[in-house]
Amino acid sequence: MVLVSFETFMQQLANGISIGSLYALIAIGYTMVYGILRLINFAHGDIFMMAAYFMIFSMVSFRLPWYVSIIIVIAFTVLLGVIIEKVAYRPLRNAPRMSIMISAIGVSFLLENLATYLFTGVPKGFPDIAFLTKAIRIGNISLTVATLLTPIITIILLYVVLFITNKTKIGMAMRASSVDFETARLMGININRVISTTFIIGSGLAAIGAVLWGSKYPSIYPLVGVMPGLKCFIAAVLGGIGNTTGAVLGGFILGMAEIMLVTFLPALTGYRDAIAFVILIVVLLVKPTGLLGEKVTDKV
Amino acid sequence: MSVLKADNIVMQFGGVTAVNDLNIEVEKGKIVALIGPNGAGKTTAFNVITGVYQPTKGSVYFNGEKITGLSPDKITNKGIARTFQNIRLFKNLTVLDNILIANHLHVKSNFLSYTTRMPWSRKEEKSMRSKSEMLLEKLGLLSLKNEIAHSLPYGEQRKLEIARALATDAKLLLLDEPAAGMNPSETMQLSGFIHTIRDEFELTIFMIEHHMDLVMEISDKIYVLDFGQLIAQGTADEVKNNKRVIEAYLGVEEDA
Amino acid sequence: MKRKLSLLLCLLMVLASFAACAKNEESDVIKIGVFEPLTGENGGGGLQELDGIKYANKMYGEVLGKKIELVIVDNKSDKGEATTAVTRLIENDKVVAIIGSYGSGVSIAAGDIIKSAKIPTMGASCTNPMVTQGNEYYFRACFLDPFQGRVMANYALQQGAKTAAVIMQNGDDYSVGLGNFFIDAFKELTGDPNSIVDISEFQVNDSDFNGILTNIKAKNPDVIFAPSSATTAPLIIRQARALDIQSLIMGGDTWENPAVIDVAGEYAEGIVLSTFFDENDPATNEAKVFVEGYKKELGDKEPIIPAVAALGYDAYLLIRDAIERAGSTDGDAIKDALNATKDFEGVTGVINFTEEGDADKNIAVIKTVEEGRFVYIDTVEVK
Amino acid sequence: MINQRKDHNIKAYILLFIVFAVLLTLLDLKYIGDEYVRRVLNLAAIYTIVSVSMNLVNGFTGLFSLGQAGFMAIGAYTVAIFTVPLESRASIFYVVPQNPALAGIHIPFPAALLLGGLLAALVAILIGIPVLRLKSDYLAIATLGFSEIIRIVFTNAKTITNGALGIKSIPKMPTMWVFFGVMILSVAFIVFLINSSYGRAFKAIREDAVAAEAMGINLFKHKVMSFAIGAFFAGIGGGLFASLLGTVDPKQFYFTMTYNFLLMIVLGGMGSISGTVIASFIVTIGLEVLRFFDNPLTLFGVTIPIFRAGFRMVIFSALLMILVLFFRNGLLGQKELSWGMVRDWFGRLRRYKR
Repeated sequence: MVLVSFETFMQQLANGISIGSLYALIAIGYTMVYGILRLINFAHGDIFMMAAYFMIFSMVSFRLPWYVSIIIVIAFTVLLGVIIEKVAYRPLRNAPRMSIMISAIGVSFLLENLATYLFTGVPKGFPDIAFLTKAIRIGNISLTVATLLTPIITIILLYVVLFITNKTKIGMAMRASSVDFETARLMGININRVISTTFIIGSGLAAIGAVLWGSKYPSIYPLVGVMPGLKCFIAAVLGGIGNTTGAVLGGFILGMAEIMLVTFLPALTGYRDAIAFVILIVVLLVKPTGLLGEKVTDKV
Repeated sequence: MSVLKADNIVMQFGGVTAVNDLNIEVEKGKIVALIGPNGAGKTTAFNVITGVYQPTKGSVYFNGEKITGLSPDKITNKGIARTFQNIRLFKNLTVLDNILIANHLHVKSNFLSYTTRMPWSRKEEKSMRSKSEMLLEKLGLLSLKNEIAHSLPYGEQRKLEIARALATDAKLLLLDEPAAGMNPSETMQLSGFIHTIRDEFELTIFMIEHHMDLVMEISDKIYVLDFGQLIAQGTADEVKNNKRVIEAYLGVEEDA
Repeated sequence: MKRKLSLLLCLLMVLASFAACAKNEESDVIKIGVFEPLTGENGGGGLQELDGIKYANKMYGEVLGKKIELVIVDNKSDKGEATTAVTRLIENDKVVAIIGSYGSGVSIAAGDIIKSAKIPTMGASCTNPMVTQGNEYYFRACFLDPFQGRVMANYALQQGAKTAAVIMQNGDDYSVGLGNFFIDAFKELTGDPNSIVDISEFQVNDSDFNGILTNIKAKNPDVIFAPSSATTAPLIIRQARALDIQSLIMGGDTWENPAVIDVAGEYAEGIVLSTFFDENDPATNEAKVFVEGYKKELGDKEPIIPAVAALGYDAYLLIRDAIERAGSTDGDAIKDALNATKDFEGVTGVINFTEEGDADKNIAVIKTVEEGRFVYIDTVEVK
Repeated sequence: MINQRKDHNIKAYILLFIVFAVLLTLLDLKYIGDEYVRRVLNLAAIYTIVSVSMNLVNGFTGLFSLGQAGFMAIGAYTVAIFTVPLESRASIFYVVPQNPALAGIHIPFPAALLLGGLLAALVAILIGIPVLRLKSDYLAIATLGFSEIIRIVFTNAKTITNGALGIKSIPKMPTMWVFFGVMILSVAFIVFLINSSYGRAFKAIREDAVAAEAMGINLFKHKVMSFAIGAFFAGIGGGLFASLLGTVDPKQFYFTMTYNFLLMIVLGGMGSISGTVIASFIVTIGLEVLRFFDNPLTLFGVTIPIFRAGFRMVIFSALLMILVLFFRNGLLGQKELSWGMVRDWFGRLRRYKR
């Protein structure tokens, strides 16, 4: 345990919120897919990676301005997400859970290898969106605009997602499907449409997450999605998988825990990734439904 | 002496009380039925007895020994075996394997002596097989021993599930709607079958059933459950004429 | 549908095995194997090194009157793959010598196979001492981590640094090795065991270094030494500068990669790194020719010549030179010829080999970044 | 009649084994094949051990575990730490010296291999006690997490494992029989286990955990047993792997390694030992055969641009997807290879020809 100055602590707090909000943003996508399909979408991190590459191509190769690029990137990423669902998950919907998870792992594997083949392992610089990467100083705390903006965007998007799921018709259908798939189908809900919508929202959020991530950590390579993918899943489980607010909460907690480990126990920085998994396992054992998850009883 | 005794069982899920203050006594060698409309808490009662659920209050005694708090496998080891409302066979395994699995609780050799093919483990396996085949023969299932369980006709699957429960060498058999989905002639055969196994294996049988004809014919004693409450008990005739029972069943009865 | 698909798969397999067998032996070529990570974690560096080797093959395509054919295998930055890949080169392709690999871990894994097959091998940029240690058939064209660590510690001291912080990639042998050599050298040179104020490690695939850097900022070291891959280096640099850390930031040879400047942008200004070679100050005649030619070859692909490409080029030339002097393709003859190498004029300097088979280089080039380009500062000699 | 067929089968098995033994001995004595073939086959034998052990857990007991890489790491490091000759220790641990408690200990390979397996099993029991209560995908992610934790601990325990720098100079095995012998023993062990009462209990848990428990099977005990036995053989596989490569470092055991074994059991059929054995060899050899995709291909003087580094892995992962989507049962599903099946195939082939 190390004592740190107030300044350092405030800076670390800002760092924690910043990384945590990125985790939170991506975790929403995980939690939505899980809520409906009961599937850990292992490919989510790789969809995120592809989004980052789309942004690079759009801005660097086609020299489009960033605001146009973001829209294109979201469109392409959503398309990718929907295609993955149609090709790799839909045919297995009635198969055992293990099959569909293996399919998800397969998609992740394929996307990573495809990216390595197409873009090589050489890291590519993420295009600079000038206003996002500008550094500002508050007292002795230094932040980039992206760092400041990410939590705000995350919270706004959380409200957008909550609005969609709670107030719109398709949102109700989504909630109904997440409670009971079969009944929802019998009630005349178009399950395919619900699932596609889920993937559209999830992938769209992954795309926005990728843009913010890239602005903050502008080194993009084929395996860039692996760690965020795993950690955001952990964040989603921590918050209570299936619960959108929980995912955001989980993201913030995870980001903060990682940074605080580095701050107060610098001797353990080598165990930073292990912390995420330890948190995951503790949560699974102590409160398997996560912080905000609802209790599900098994029927015998 | 009572084989099974349920003492003031209360089972709550969240705020919902599924079973309230249930007292049941099943005497040795008897066939006892638990009836009641759908959702009355019958299967919940079974699940409490077999350890799937831990009751909120109350205890269950088997041969005078308290078994509440034990896990389902421990309870089976004590000598209570059950079947399920919606048949739960090991679907992709053979009929013989299904029976052999129920013998596993008696296995004495450890896994290492099996994998090293020690003589005593081979002997054990051999006797386990012949015992299982004998059981299948008694129940008229021997010719099907190499069939995959889910390929059997429905009635045979029910029978196999009972056979599997018997293979554990249980003294008390809990049957959860054994006649569900059977036609009247199959149901009548089942009644004979239940009697036969009771006598042959010296069993006590406690069953949930909807087929009133069957229940009335074979039960020595009947308990009636409604909304988690015990509303009546007694012999077939006593129950048949009970006013509360008639009320509870009015308009709810669908397949008798 | 299923049956057709399965037939298709079978066909594919058969086709594959035919293609594998179709390569028949030709006696008028000499085969040199190249095993590099072309995919996986180190895919980037491996490709750059391979380009240098290929270019050398293009320039000097013959030896002993025969054509030299490069047989390239991908080791996927993975040790298991590396061992089969190398065995494949030796057994299937019957190569007479091998070049590679980028990344010391895979080179070490291949070392024992090379030793028992007696195939002389030239590492281009693997800097871990264990690569050649106790292996008479493994040589290398570059300097070693201990040397590089000392060079950087020396340079830091020259700049008046009294305290240093070190950031290493947990789980990366290159980074941990070089970092530790720097720590040892720096402590020894300053004579102060407390001169290293912070040692932090980060994880494979980490992107966020703000936590580590904030800690370092609080300790205000004169220099930060962060040996790491070209993937993570620019992130460390950027985040440090964004946190308003003014310390001198230093790295190792992997930093001389256009990706660092590309990604770190203006933040890369002023970083310091050590490397093998400087295109603006060719050490030898060979180097002049190489710089000119390779610049053309690269075209727009890369703004500067990566040092590993130059090393790959040298590694090829060293092997070719040894084959020529040996006058045969026998493994032991080549090995002896390599050992007898005297004042070989390579792109990265004049090369002789030590007893261990390491290039006896006592010179490292120190570079910095100015106006978005790598700029030569100094050549450091360490005894 | 049945007995006669049985005798016939036993004879055929013995014949098959003799052919196999002769081939392996010829390979081993370098009469046929070369170092490359031998190495690939050895690797396939090791992968067979690990994937069969994974199939025991995933395919037969129905526990979706993704922790195999971590258990392999335990076995690999045990062999590495204890079998490296004492005189080369100092030069390996050149950054941080080896823990003095271990520096002087050298144990022979077979003992180290066994110890590695036992340690892996011990860790599996410790992990399994809390984790095996979880269901399907939660279990998967938790075991994956533990596998990563094991790797991270090994990365950081520098005085024991030499951290990121890894350990080299692990003694080589003189003969292929070490790998194949251990493989045969391991597969035989698992086959006997599966066909025993315990194996049936595992299958019962896979089929229906609630019913299995109602039949008196202690779910927890049997799950832990299967998990630990699976880990034991993964540890053994890891130890052989370390010996084959001659070097270990933590990066090798990244969780993605487990996916390779997952592919093998999916290809072979979840719940089929013979399928897994065949699939392990197909995948290991196939990955080598597919290498030509990585090299530029020139057909009739035209260089086909799509053939370059990385293409092999694209093909490989695409094949995996096709398999998962269209051949969900893999080669053999839950069946085992038998003479009857082989006869059937030949029969079908003959009919095709007509």
